[in-house]
Amino acid sequence: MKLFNETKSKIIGLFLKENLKFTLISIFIGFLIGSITLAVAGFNPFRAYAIMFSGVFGRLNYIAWVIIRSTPLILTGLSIAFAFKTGLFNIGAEGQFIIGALVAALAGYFIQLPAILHIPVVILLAASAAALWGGIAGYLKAKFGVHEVIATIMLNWIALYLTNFVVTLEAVQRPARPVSHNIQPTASLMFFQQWKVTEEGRAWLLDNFLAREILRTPFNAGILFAVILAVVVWYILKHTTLGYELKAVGLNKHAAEYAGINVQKNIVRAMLISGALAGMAGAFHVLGNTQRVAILAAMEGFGFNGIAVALIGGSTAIGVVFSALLFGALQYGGTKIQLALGAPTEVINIMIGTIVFFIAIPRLIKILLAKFSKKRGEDNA
Amino acid sequence: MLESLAFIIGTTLMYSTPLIFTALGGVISENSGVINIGLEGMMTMGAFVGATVAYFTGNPWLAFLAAGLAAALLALLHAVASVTYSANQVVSGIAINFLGPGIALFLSRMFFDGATMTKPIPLGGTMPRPFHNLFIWLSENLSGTAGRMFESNSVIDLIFDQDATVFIALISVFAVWFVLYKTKIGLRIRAVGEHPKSADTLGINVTKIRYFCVMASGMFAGFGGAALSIAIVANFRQTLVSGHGFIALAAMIFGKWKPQGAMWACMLFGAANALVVFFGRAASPIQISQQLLSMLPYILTLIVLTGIVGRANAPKALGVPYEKDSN
Amino acid sequence: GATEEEEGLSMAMVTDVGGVNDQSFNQSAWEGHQRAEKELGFNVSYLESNQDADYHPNMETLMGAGNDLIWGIGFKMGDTILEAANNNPDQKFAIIDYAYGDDAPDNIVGVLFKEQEPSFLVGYIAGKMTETGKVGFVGGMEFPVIHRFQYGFLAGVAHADPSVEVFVQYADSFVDAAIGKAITKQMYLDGADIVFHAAGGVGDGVIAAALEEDKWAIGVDRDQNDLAPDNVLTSAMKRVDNAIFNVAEMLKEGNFPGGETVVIGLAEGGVGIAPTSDKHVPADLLAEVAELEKKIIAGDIVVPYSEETFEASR
Amino acid sequence: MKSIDFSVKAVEMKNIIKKFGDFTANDQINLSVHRGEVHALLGENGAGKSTLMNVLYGLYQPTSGEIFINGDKKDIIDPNTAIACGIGMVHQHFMLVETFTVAENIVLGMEPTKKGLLDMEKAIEDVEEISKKYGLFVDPNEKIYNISVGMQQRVEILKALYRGADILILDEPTAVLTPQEIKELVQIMRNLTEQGKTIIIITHKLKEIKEVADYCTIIRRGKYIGTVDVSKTTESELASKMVGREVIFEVEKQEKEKGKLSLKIDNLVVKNNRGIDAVRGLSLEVFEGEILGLAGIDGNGQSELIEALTGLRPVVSGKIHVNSKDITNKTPLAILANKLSSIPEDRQKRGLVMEYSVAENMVLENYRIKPFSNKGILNHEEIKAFSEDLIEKFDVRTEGPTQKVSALSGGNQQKVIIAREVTNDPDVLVAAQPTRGLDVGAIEFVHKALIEQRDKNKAVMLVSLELDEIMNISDRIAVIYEGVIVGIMDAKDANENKIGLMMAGGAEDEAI
Ligand SMILES: Nc1ncnc2c1ncn2[C@@H]1O[C@H](COP(=O)(O)OP(=O)(O)OP(=O)(O)O)[C@@H](O)[C@H]1O
Ligand SMILES: Nc1ncnc2c1ncn2[C@@H]1O[C@H](COP(=O)(O)OP(=O)(O)OP(=O)(O)O)[C@@H](O)[C@H]1O
Ligand SMILES: [Mg+2]
Ligand SMILES: [Mg+2]
Repeated sequence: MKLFNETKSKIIGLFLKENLKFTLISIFIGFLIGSITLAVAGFNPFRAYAIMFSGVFGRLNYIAWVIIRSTPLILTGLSIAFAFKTGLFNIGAEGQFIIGALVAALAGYFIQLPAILHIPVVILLAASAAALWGGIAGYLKAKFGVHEVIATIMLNWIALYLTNFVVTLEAVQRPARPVSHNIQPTASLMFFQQWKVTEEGRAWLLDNFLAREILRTPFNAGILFAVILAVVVWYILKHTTLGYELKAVGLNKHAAEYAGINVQKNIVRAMLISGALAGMAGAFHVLGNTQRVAILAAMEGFGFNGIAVALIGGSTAIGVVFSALLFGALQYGGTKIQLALGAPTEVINIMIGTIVFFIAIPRLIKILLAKFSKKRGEDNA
Repeated sequence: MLESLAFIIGTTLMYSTPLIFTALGGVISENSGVINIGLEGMMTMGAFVGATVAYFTGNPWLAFLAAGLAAALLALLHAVASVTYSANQVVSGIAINFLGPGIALFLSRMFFDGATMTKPIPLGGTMPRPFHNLFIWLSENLSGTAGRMFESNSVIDLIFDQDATVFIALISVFAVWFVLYKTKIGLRIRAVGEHPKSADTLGINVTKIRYFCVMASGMFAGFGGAALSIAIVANFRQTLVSGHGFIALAAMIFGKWKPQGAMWACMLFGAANALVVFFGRAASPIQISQQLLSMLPYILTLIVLTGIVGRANAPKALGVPYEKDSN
Repeated sequence: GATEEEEGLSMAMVTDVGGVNDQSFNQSAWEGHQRAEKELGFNVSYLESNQDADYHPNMETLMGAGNDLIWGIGFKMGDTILEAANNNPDQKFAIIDYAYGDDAPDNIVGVLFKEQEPSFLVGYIAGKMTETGKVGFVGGMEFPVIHRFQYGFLAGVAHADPSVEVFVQYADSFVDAAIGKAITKQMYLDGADIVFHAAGGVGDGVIAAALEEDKWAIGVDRDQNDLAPDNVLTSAMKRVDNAIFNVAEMLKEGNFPGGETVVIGLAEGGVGIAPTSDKHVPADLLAEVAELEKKIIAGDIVVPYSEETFEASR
Repeated sequence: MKSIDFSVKAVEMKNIIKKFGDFTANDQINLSVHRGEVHALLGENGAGKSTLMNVLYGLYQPTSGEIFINGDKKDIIDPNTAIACGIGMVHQHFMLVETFTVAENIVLGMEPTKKGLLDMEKAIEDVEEISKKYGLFVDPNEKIYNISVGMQQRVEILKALYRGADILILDEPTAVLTPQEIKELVQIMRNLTEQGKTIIIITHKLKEIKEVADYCTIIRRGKYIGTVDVSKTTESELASKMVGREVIFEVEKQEKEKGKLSLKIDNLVVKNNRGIDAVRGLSLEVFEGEILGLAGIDGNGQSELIEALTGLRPVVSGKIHVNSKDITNKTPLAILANKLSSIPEDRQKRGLVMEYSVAENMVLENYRIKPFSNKGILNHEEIKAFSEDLIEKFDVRTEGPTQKVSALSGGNQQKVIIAREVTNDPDVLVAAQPTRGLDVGAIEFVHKALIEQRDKNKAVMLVSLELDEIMNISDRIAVIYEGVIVGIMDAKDANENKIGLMMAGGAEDEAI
């Protein structure tokens, strides 16, 4: 109950915060620039946004899709935000995601256990492997002073090629397909995955419109885990000695060292946790959605998009959840304007870039606001 | 044997050239105290504009310059944010990485009937190879061994018959080194990166220098992109840059923020890739899985990094916005 | 537009991550749609995918838009389409480069190409035209589709001249053009004078190398002669447009081959060598190729498409 | 030998107002300085001295007011204009590029060039020439990070002179200098005025004002108080003008017997960052109930010694015992647990997490233990109550425990650290430069706190560059020179000359 009250007041506090105001204004400017871009390219921006809006909220299954899409972004966003809080720039969430997904696919396929055990075991294994992957960068930084930005960039590519190597192993690859075997149903997080394709399930769904709408998507339990993990991250940073130490190291490692905090250990710990979060993003993506991993021709961007998510979310746990949903909605809604208007989806990237850009410069927004309010004041006079 | 080595060297040069340009961009910006994580986005912009201008004009030099200019314009955004409005430079750089490809692909669709790739650059529109004809002439006109030295696929030919961009990149390394360490402006740039307030009290315009450096950084990243799209290949496509900008960023840090250091780091990476190609061929004495081999450049970089003792010396004021009216 | 209200059939496609104007098979697929629009009166549309995770929602979006037939362009969409087909028994689907075998639901059609057949033909040309007795093959990543190109090519070369050596190397990438260029240069250095690629963006590097070294390259998927008119000898083409048009036609005629796998080879006119081949390939050789084509169509020659079938054929 | 030219006002600032937002840092300040004069500017921390000088140097634009240089009205819009007016400034915080050489720093912004290229040879020649001319000897090729603070200051002065400055502003030039260096600086200032230069010096040290300045302008809370002829005033008069009340200089301190041995340092060897021995076989003992003052010129191994004591730097050889427990090469945490606490030299770097709240900083060393946390979960209520208590006890001026420390003034930041360390109830308290940059009031507070510890029978080791401070509050004084203790004496037997000589490496009985 106490926790609940604190959470509530925290959320209220958040909305009163200046930062949130700047974020909202940045988002507004993002849409503004997006509409200018669309108009220049000869598309009606109002129509485009209307289509995007109904493309996101118009049907239950659209909303389900946005949530499915946002789930991994919440976690990679959390991973990066967590690292930011501890003074590290984890460009490697992408690689940790890949490793988490790979291990989840392997453990989901090879291990035979009842669902109640299988799911936690798979998640744990995936999170641990990705934690180690992130931990390598942490260790290299702590021990050898290797910049985590370089180490994680390298580890991203190594993860990609490692996945491609493992997926092509005979035991792993589905015959003649560039993908791994599907995970066992016991490891799946998709809701009613088996049942919804049975005769009975189909029949039931035919009569239940709402359930049908949602269940025609790979709607899964990942979002629940993601939100729970967001709360856990918030709790760690706010209420535990671990979070206190990690933040102290991030904010001033010299003072932390002086106060008896082991800086090296905490750098490694931070990267382990950050890696675990990104790894779980990969795991939920596999367990909830794809059910397998594929040979990767290029990075898929879950980690890189997570950077933007973390930044838009102000590197706070709650902020990340909302910004991941925004991000997911923009990406999903963006495809709709292509279908309806033939407008290029790149406009979404331009919008996201603009939002992040303005989030970087609250000062300009402040100046703009001051001008705006002054002008209004003059008008009133 | 010697030819194999020459091939590896030649391939190293080819592969590392776009990286060298881009890493040099990083060196310039970061020596003035502005983190530039947006190199990837700037490079993409350069690659697209280079290919587009080359396609429409058939003039590689114009294309090369236009690529630098376009990326410098993109960098201007980064400069406005991080110099004038004291932005968090990492955040602003990330924004550039969304904006660069976003704008490039958007424009590509406008110019090329909705395609996210340009049409192939017509013959003569790509970067010339300055020694190509000379070597042919020499091999035809010199007799005996002397002539053979310049034959196609001779050691000299394999190493030196490269796109003009390769030589421009190497010259640029020297030029950037020279400017940074031998000229007045270079001294000032480094002073601004180390201690902007000190520079300011001596009447040096910190803002101007940082603007200059960030835009020069964009220009070089644009050159890097063009070195891919109008020299190594002859078109731009969505996936052309995919990650090169980040590798260049890593190389710049790896090279301890020095132009020559960045160059060596890029070459190390290029050489690792050349080795991958070399050992990946059927005739190779060692047979390793291609996927495992592909990891080599990245693993090698990590190993070399751990072997380098001591921390890299970033400019002291790197990432710290300079604000005049504060202590 | 006015056509929206017309009582025509609708057909739409989901591209893979290359985008609709990739000058490759996504584009070809879209051209097939456009032809269906023009000649058969279909309403057509497409959705592009930016990452693998887009396939499924894109599919849903097209279903929501009320299309009669939805195409997935590329084998990567195989599972997505199967799932969608199972969940929506009334919706018709088709997919390029993927087969479901016997237990495919009957609202789904898989379209496979015999890439090995045009590869065989260009391999034959390469085997005949090489002056050094060495040719090369650059693959993107080790996918079954790419294997079909590879082994068809190997067989073609061997058919022309068993003594010709073929260098095979994979780039382990579909994007890194610089690697493609380096591999190709290496092959030329090792004595090859003709290099065939099936490597997406990596192929840009292959053709750039041919241009620079003034050697031959062989294009893939579409006629790539425009990329280097004097150096692209021929191309192994895959007429995705024809395949799509054919299936659309069947749909219109009410013979939608649901539950089946349509395999398109030379016989069906879905693959072949590039029309510009006559620019560089001597006419008599082209005549031989035409003969071979006939034999393949007749089943006299069965082109191998994998390591096992290739070994068996030797 | 005074060379003041009363006919020319080198600097005249009239009614200067400088506002930062709503805050008025300078409120109608007047300053007038004759040519050839040494003019002191006196005021408490935050009085607005640096601000006024930054206005004069063109770094800040005044909100209103006028500036005349040599009688002409000038609009000093930036440092370039100031330089053109012949003004040079040595800033309170040195403005040197550490990785550059002395010569590079001096010529920066006015570099000699040859054919457009940097002409470093010429630069070195120029530097040698002016350094000879003004008797300010430096090695032009040495990197800044390799030279002493005193040297760095010479570089700063040379920077101004190189630009042809006739009016030199020195902002707290002696705060970081040793007595010897201060003497040299005074000599340098005399040389400069003899050559017709005008000097404005900011300092908190009344003795120095008496020694070098001709006139002194006093500022209090941004307001102009007055200008006095230094030769006609006393130190205590200056002090009371500055703070607006009487100031007691002597610290009250009862005689006290020292107790048993508490901190024992034995033959300690510690390397510095460059791998060179900085502490070279140092032995020292500190007893319960005493303050041991460690005097010494900056850079003689004090920092390395403190870092070794607190576990931040490895000990190469030798032993450290606290209450006969060996703490050599233990982790900082273990050392804290063994009841050695310290007030760090650099409060913002080591002492505080600036982005943390006052409360969070108060428990920086104790957050792991009950009642502040339990099984890894923080108890925010306890932390808050604890820090409210300390805020009150130590009179920390803050809005409350949740305010960020970065918003506190320097003196109050220092109080947070002292409150925390003292509350640790250590047996040994190492205080490094605890009053650096603080004003008189804050210094008084810190000194009282240290003496209170001593009276509670704790062992206190005070490391300071301020000789006055050491002599004022220590019971015993040790002098460190090049990493070893070169002399120990009772405070009663100490005098400034004796210690000063030892600090400079001269033996006790030899006079040079
Ligand atoms: N040159 C750079 N390019 C891109 N990002 C950078 C660069 N330098 C630093 N960063 C990022 O900014 C953050 C701060 O870097 P910084 O170098 O201050 O940390 P650090 O390496 O812990 O410091 P130190 O060198 O004192 O150990 C890091 O998280 C890093 O990832
Ligand atoms: N850039 C600034 N923005 C806002 N306030 C400032 C700024 N610079 C100085 N101040 C405030 O103006 C007041 C005067 O500062 P100043 O640095 O001039 O003091 P000072 O007399 O030099 O003190 P000290 O002896 O500590 O150096 C202080 O309260 C300070 O906090
Ligand atoms: Mg001050
Ligand atoms: Mg001051």
